[in-house]
Amino acid sequence: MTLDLSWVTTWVDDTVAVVSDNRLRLSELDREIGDGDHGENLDRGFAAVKAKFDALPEGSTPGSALKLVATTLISTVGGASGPLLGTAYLKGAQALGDAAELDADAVVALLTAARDGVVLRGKAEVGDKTMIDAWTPAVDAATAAAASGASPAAVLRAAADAAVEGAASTEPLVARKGRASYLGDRAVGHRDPGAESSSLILIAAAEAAEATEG
Amino acid sequence: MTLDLSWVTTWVDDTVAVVSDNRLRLSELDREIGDGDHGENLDRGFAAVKAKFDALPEGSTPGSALKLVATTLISTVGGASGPLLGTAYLKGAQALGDAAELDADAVVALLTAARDGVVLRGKAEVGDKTMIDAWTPAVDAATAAAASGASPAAVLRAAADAAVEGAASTEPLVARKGRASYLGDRAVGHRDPGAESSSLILIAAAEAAEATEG
Amino acid sequence: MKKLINDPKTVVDESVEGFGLAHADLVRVSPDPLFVARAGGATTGRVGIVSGGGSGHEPLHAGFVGHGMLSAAVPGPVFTSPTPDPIVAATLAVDGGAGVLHIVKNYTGDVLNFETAADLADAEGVRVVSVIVDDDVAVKDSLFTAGRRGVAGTVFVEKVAGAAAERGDDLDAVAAVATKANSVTRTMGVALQAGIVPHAGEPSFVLADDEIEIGIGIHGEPGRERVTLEPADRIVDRLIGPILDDLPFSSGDQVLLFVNGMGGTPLVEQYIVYRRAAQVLAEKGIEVSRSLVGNYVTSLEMQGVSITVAKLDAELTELWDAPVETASLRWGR
Amino acid sequence: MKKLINDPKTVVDESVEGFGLAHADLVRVSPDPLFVARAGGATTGRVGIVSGGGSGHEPLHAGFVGHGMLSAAVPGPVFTSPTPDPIVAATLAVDGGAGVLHIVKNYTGDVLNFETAADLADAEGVRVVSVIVDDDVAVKDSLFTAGRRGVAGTVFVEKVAGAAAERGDDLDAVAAVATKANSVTRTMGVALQAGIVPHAGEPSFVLADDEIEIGIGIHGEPGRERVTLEPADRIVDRLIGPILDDLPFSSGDQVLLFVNGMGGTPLVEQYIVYRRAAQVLAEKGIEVSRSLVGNYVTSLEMQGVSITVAKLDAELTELWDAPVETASLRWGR
Ligand SMILES: Nc1ncnc2c1ncn2[C@@H]1O[C@H](COP(=O)(O)OP(=O)(O)O)[C@@H](O)[C@H]1O
Ligand SMILES: Nc1ncnc2c1ncn2[C@@H]1O[C@H](COP(=O)(O)OP(=O)(O)O)[C@@H](O)[C@H]1O
Ligand SMILES: [Mg+2]
Ligand SMILES: [Mg+2]
Ligand SMILES: [Mg+2]
Ligand SMILES: [Mg+2]
Repeated sequence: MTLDLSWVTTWVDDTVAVVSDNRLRLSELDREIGDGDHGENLDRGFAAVKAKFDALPEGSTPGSALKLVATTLISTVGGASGPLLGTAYLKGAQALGDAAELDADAVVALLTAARDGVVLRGKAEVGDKTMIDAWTPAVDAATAAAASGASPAAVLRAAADAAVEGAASTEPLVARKGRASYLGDRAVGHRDPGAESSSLILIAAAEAAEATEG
Repeated sequence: MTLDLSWVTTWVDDTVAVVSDNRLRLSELDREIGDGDHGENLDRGFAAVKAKFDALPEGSTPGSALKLVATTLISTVGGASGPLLGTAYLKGAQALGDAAELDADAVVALLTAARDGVVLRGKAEVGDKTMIDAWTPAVDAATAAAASGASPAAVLRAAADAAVEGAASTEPLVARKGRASYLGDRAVGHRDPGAESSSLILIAAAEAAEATEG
Repeated sequence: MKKLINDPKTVVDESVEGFGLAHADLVRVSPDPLFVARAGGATTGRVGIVSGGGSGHEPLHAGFVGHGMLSAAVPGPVFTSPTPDPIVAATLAVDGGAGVLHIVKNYTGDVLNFETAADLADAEGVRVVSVIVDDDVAVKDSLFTAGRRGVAGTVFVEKVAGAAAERGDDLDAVAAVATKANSVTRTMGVALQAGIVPHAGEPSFVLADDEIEIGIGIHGEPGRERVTLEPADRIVDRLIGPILDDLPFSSGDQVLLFVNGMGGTPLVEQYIVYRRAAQVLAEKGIEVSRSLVGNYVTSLEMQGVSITVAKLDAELTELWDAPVETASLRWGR
Repeated sequence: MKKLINDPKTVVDESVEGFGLAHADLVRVSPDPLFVARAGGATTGRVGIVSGGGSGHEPLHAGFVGHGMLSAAVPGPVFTSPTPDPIVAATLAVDGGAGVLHIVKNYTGDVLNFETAADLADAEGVRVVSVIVDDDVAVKDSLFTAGRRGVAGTVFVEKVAGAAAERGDDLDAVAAVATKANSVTRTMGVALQAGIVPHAGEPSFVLADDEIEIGIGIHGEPGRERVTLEPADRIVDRLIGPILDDLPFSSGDQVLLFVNGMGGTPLVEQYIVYRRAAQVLAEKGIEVSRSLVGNYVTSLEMQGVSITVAKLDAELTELWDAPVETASLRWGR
């Protein structure tokens, strides 16, 4: 079982759809502890990604396709999440090199490099109430799943489940990075919008893999 | 039956009270078809008049006392009503000369000169939806009452009654002067605040005369 | 009502005091009777220019006191014209022997109080000429009504009159410039939401969530009509049509285009309005040779804008460009 | 929500287009990628200065493009930092061979996007130095947080950096001036009512009829605490206390006192705030040698103000006084 370019394109398509469907909800989360634009930002970015993917260059690899996601997000999202998610896709793409097929270990490498990219730029740690609270548990769960011989789809499902839990785990936290940090105690009880959107992106990755495998 | 300085002081005291009591209502009328400050303007002015009357100079006459009302209103009311009412009191005061006692004809002269003062400054006619719609019927009624031999108090009562009716008569009118003129048809159905306050001033004059006579 | 004030009764006094502290290099405040005059006093032989009116329209008028514009401003209570006393005091203070121009927005209260003040100043030996500003095309004008209101065009009249005084014109010449400026200036405004007068504590008028008022006055006086909220470009068309028809302006004219914020409308929206207004003028071949955008004649925190178009000739252009140094309009020094 | 706009999606593009039309003598607008640069292009041998950030804070930043201040401004979507592309384009456009200073308000999004842009511009051979503005004392600062926000003090930093570039300082020297200016500047704000982001359509936060938010950010980020509405003087005391304690400022200091309107608060209230702030400084023996009052760093139509105090030395005073000719700040020419 391996994943290929068609997984990437399905993942991107699903992400475009899920971000669009959750646009208002993500902005609402951001309104509670940020500036209310997170859904709008991502939707603008992924709509641009979709346009690029409608004319994906011949001979694209998973890595080159994800690099296109990265540069497009960096050029269109703005805000904090643009450079952060953009860097995640960029570093993830670099980790794949020009491989055409991704096994479980490649998926782990992709997720790990993506997470490390976010940390490189944003310097957040788990518990800071940011998208890292979704990404790091996801990377840990993916690593464990791959070590126990899971398929790429199962690795992504483990990552997605952990990300969902990680996003939920941000609710009781006080934020130490991003706009929500200005709120102090008042951020408690609210879910971090970036962690939530990251979990949606990872769910889309798992579903795309399951559809591709199935 | 004549009226003297004590009538003027009672009239002024009653006016201070009635303007203060009706401050919000007059401003509310003005909010509907003007800028909502008429009660405030008059209250500021008559409060200042009261302070002046607390130390009325020795040897004051009805005319000199009313001139003090005039100059105080001109200096403190502002807006359209300040110069208009101020001029009314000023011209009324001049009509009295230095008479100490006012008979019915003197009262008519006072009211006529006051009304003419308002017209001199504001150039409004009956039907323009201004304080003139209270003043002119009041002058006409006072003239008729005096001609038929009424006492000063009865002359003032006739004036007051006519002013009340005149104020009510402004409701169906379209305004041609003052701020309400900007409203066109939308002024219809609203009472002119300046006509209303003028009727209150004339009621106070009648009541003061009745109290003085009685 | 939430406002950054201490007491509705002291709003104007405290605000003008703060203005005097912030701009001590430009102005001196007389606290009682209340007026704001240029620092340095009257200039001998120069015409003085006094304007004023109800407060709540800031920066009008005190923000325009200084070199090349007003000699003094007389702030009345909020939305209520000042009484004659401070107008007389300001007039006497700025007279440099060449007489004083009163620039008066056409509201019954302002006109009557300035008229009384002019009489009193005259009695003190200071020659006063008054020019009434009535640029608002929203109001039907006639001999039998109060006539048009003076609104944002007042800034233009004050600027060019001030420049004329500064270059040494005599009183009649300064008055002639002001009269000419008023005669070539047309304005119309729109409100999306009313401001709140501090002592009233509630909005001057209420518009529904989808209603706007076309032809609003600067005290929140109702205008021509209430219509349903439309895209900005359509609203601009409603304002600029009557303006251009009224003078009328025609192809080849050079104009000042002035988009004025009413206080509560962000600049980002004012420039959207400017864009459409400039498009319309360009389509008609009218050349915008000067422009101004910002909150200059406000109505407290009213949301809305007005559009002013003034036809410029060589003299008015030169006077508009002349140096001005006031708290709210400054260039050339 | 009532706004003078055509479409929430075109607000920034249309507004910047209008800005370019209104100020064609000062600026040129690049529509795509969107930035505003001085008319006349880069000056050979002069340091360029680029700032930018989310829109909705007008006149910041485009209103400060011109002689003696910014070389270019990069407006992002409303309250969202621009992406690196237009920042890079603006940086390349204004480089006169002496490198470019980026003045960045300290928000994660702005910092990251400007950082990426600086890398890319560097790769194109343009040397970029970045200075982060973080004047907001409302936020607790620490290595482990996002740190203080950049708010109204940005105007001061942009002004003095622009003057340093104009007098011919090299890139490191201009950056040093900007860094010094930021280090002596402290700000704190209050909101009475939130603004409405066009595409959101509802207020960024809701305050009860008697509530105010102390320590608000310029995107409506919550501040230190919500308290019950108080008289303006008490509110000013709540803002200025933390400001003066923080640097700390002390008796004998000369300062710039800057009262900044958040967009929806009338000038009449801003001067009431100024009055009290000036009183407090006078009581402490701190001399207000320069002042500024008005809507310079706004948050759409938010009702509220911020108070900024900046400690002035001879150099900063000279740079503040130097001529500036921009749409929203102008003196000396
Ligand atoms: N330093 C950081 N590291 C990781 N994630 C961050 C950091 N700062 C912010 N974020 C994420 O970005 C999200 C907000 O993104 P968005 O609303 O698009 O940008 P902005 O805050 O500029 O409006 C937050 O919910 C958080 O998850
Ligand atoms: N030209 C005029 N002639 C007579 N009365 C007038 C005229 N203009 C206005 N008024 C009166 O003044 C009243 C308004 O007074 P007020 O509200 O105190 O002044 P302002 O309109 O300046 O706010 C109107 O109701 C009207 O009766
Ligand atoms: Mg956000
Ligand atoms: Mg009134
Ligand atoms: Mg009034
Ligand atoms: Mg944002």
